[in-house]
Amino acid sequence: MTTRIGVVTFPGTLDDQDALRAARLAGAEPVPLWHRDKNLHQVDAVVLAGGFSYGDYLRAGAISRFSPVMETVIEQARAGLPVLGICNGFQILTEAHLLPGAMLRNNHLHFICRDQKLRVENAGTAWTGDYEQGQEISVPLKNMDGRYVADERTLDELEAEGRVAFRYLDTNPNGSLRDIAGITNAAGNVVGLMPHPEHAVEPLIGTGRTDGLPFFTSVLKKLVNAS
Amino acid sequence: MTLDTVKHATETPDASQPWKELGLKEDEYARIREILGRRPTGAELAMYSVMWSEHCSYKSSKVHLKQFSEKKPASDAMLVGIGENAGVVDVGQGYAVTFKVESHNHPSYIEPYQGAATGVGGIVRDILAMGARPVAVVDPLRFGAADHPDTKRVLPGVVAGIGGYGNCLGLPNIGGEVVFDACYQGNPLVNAGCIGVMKHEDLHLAKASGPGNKVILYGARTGGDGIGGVSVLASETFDDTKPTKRPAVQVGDPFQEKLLIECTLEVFQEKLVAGIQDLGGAGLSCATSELASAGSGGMRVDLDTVPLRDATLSPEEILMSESQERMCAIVEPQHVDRFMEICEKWDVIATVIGEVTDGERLEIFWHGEQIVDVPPGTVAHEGPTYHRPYERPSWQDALQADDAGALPRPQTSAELREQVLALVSSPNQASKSWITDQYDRFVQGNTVLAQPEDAGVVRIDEETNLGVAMATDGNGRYAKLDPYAGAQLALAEAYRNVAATGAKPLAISDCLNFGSPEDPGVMWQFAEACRGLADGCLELGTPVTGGNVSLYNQTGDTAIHPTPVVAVLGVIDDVTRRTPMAFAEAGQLLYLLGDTAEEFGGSAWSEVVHGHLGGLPPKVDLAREKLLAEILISASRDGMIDAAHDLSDGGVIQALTESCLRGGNGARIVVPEDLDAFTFLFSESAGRAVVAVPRSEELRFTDMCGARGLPATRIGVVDGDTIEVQGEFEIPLAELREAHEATIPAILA
Amino acid sequence: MARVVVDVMLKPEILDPQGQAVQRALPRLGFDGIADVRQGKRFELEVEGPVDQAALDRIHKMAETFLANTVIEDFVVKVESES
Amino acid sequence: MARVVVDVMLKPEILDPQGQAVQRALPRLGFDGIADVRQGKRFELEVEGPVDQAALDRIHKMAETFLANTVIEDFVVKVESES
Ligand SMILES: Nc1ncnc2c1ncn2[C@@H]1O[C@H](COP(=O)(O)OP(=O)(O)O)[C@@H](O)[C@H]1O
Ligand SMILES: [Mg+2]
Repeated sequence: MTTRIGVVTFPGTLDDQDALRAARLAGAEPVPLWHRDKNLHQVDAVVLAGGFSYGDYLRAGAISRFSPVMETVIEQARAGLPVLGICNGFQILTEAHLLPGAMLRNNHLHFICRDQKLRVENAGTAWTGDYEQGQEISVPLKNMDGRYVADERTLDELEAEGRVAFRYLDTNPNGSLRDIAGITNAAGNVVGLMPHPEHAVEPLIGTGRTDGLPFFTSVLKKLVNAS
Repeated sequence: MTLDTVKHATETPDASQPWKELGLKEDEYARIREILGRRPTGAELAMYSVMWSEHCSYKSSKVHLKQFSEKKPASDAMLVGIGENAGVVDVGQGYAVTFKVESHNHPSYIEPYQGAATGVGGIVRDILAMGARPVAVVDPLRFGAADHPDTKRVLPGVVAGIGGYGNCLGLPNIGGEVVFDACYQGNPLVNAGCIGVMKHEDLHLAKASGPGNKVILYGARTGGDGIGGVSVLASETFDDTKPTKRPAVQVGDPFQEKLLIECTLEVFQEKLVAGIQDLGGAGLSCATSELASAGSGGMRVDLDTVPLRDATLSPEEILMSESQERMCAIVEPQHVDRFMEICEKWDVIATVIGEVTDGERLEIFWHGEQIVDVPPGTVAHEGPTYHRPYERPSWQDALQADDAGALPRPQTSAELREQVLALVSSPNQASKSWITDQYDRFVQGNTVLAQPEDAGVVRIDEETNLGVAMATDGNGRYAKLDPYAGAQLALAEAYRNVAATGAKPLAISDCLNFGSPEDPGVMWQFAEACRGLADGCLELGTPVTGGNVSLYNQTGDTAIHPTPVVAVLGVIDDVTRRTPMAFAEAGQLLYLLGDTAEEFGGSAWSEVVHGHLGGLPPKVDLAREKLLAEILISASRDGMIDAAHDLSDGGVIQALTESCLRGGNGARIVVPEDLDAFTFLFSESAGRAVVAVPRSEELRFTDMCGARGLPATRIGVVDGDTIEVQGEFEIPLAELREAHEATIPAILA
Repeated sequence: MARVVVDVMLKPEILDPQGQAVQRALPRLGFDGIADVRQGKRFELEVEGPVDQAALDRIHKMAETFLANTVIEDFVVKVESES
Repeated sequence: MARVVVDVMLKPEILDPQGQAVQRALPRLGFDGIADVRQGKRFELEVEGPVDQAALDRIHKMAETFLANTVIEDFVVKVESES
């Protein structure tokens, strides 16, 4: 049986097609999910893709978090369903309190699009198993509200528990506290990050690297091993 | 206030009307009365005035633009030509591409963020209305002097607006231009282009036929935005003393537009629309009259059914409103329910506002009373035509006689080195990444090349790797020296940029930015540029598929440089064969293709070092451009070159700097025997490119150039971490990078 | 130190996509009875020295030329606390 | 119809680059004597029906769960006008 990776489309989601493509290239069956539909259609994992859901008008992710599909995603994520939030998806996960902290406007106040270097700080999550611990990768970053903040206690806790999953290398592109680019929940099934692994899955396209593909193969392996 | 119905207008023939305030001339008003056989109603007057404005009717420009059709080259690629929302070009494998460039100059000066944002929104809807999925945007921009305080107000706002809107739509920005020149101080140019892709069978045209078919307005509610904006903003230079009752500024809602795009593509896919038109300038006046006149002519609209954001709007205002993010579709009755369902799915408001009739008149009603009864063609297409006088300006000869070749040249190697650094760090030649990093170039996952490459390239078919390329160019300095040649140089440069990536140029769109047509000198520039462009397109075999004219770009009596911007579209059969600009591999051989002459008129060097503009622009040789393009395309297809960079403003040294910095490799350069170092490095002769050739391919490549008669001169090798011009100077890449990349952030931070 | 607040709102006739997005979301979240939502900006300024008429005039000027874009926005200046 | 205003500001301990950018620009524009600037959001809600305690409670709830993200923001609800 093939592994089904669902990708949610909210009004204003932009990178859903890319995430579906990445899932397909990794060998999974891509399944489009719709924000009004509570049914997750038996997917084995969910990706909340990037974009500007609801225009990001209130706060990035704030409106989407209350959509019907999120009711099920939140419930199942708590039960162990692998969920990856990329960029806007990460923002939705923090708004939904599946991940701690919040995302704010970049400290330089501009949208920024660049090829970003990261270090994989936790290769033990559902989405990072195919990386080496400490591996340095490069994937596109593109956002307006990418500054990760949380209170000191939360940050210390994240560090202590190894839940900082990715850190920015070379430059911190947005003022994120402790250079945090992505985090995981304690169980390791819910991961969120600002950079876009789904844009780095094909040679020649985008930055021309495939450093993002292991996200998708990781979850595939994890699911196959689990079943 | 009583409603000015058709009946009322007939009964009160002598009522005085504000035709003048609406920008109409006396004879135009008389002509409207003649067409209608009575005085127009207020609503009719509003429609005619806005549709007969310069912006909508092209009244000053159309006598010149018609050369684009008359001199159209034979091309199998054209599916739809000038006249529709955008032209459509066949790119093979059953795909068609539609693309266009438009201006939003004046609004962007008043309110940079929203002006630029709605510029992007408008061009994207144009492309969508052809039945295509928008796949990329480009943004040719021009601002006043880089160090002028107002540039700091205008530029960041414009860039944020283009990014804010385009990024939110999920359209990769793959190219454009940023030019600074004092001539654009009070009049920045904000042009925006969009490319869309469709299958041949999905082509949709803006026409309303089939009596009984429903007219559906969908998208945003109609508000008081930009009322009169079209005629006031586009037909006169603005003076902000004029009181405006309604906001002249439109605010964009990119989220709404994203929904509009997805919703529209879905109704296309289910084949639910018989005709479609976007609402841009002149809003409903334009959409209804154009749809009706392109169809069988008859249409009835109940204007009071239009969903409003502001209940106080009068019928005239509703007709003229330029509220953004709206479309108008013609739908057969049996498809209406499904159409509405899809709109509901995407949270898009849709309303049946009327239907196609079997008559020949556009009839508009307000609460049951008729306020418009016109032959739609007279509104949409029979606007006035002006044969404005034009005359070569008296100063043109003196300008051309002021030869840049006579300017003092660097005397020592040290001076040469200094001037190289001055050039690559000057605002116009410096890296624009502070700007372009604010644009998403990755979204949609099909971007093969994007800025700072010579042309943007996007894949349009994942199976076959078919792709399209686009570059936009324009050099107002060249065009000022000689508008005919300047237009051709813009065309040649964009064409060359596309070919440099390995794509075959197919067709062009343009945005013609000029001063006041009421100035015979400006009109001459315009006429010359059109003639040059039409002749050039004929020779290169690239038809003009459509474009845009922006006039009255001036401050007081001073016009901007004539600025024809050309966008060239190309096709590449296999995007994996694309040629990037970076010198990525040490040891590869550098070849200069083409001939270098002493050409400094309008050059970056003359501007940066001497603040000079005079003489003649580089000589145009389109046969040479064609040959160069063929070589670049063959070499890319057959894997003979690993990098290519076209030469344009800044010449050889600018191109070497960009390619070295992008690849992170230096170059050792030898000045060709027949040239002095200065001319070699700074001349801007057209028809040239630099390529990097792997050693294993050298013979094959030079044989090909030799056989086809293209001069190819070996100028050096990719090597080290400096640019060394032997016998002259050496500059470390780190120093070059600092010079090239620090300028723009320093100005704008 | 006194706090002066400048509230900047889009002019009523200008489209407010942000407010609209919020308003449309409310019923879905179970909040009814809100007929309209407009979203604007609030600036809290900590002012040194006395907030006399001269200071207020300066702040008004600042709001007009900088904090608000009067092409599309209106603003209100309020003294919130003196100390 | 009554107007209820919800002011949402970043918590004091959270960096506010927008406010800082404003503050940094002020001296350049010739405005001195502003020690600090914070930028937040202002929501103007037009409420149908009476703004009684029940309505205010509902709006408070709405602000807490939706208009503000209390991880990073504080908010204040104010009745501005009744009619
Ligand atoms: N406003 C802009 N938007 C997007 N890309 C831009 C913009 N301005 C410049 N670029 C990109 O930067 C690169 C260099 O620009 P330019 O020097 O004008 O190129 P060329 O001289 O080859 O036409 C090109 O890839 C161009 O598309
Ligand atoms: Mg180029």
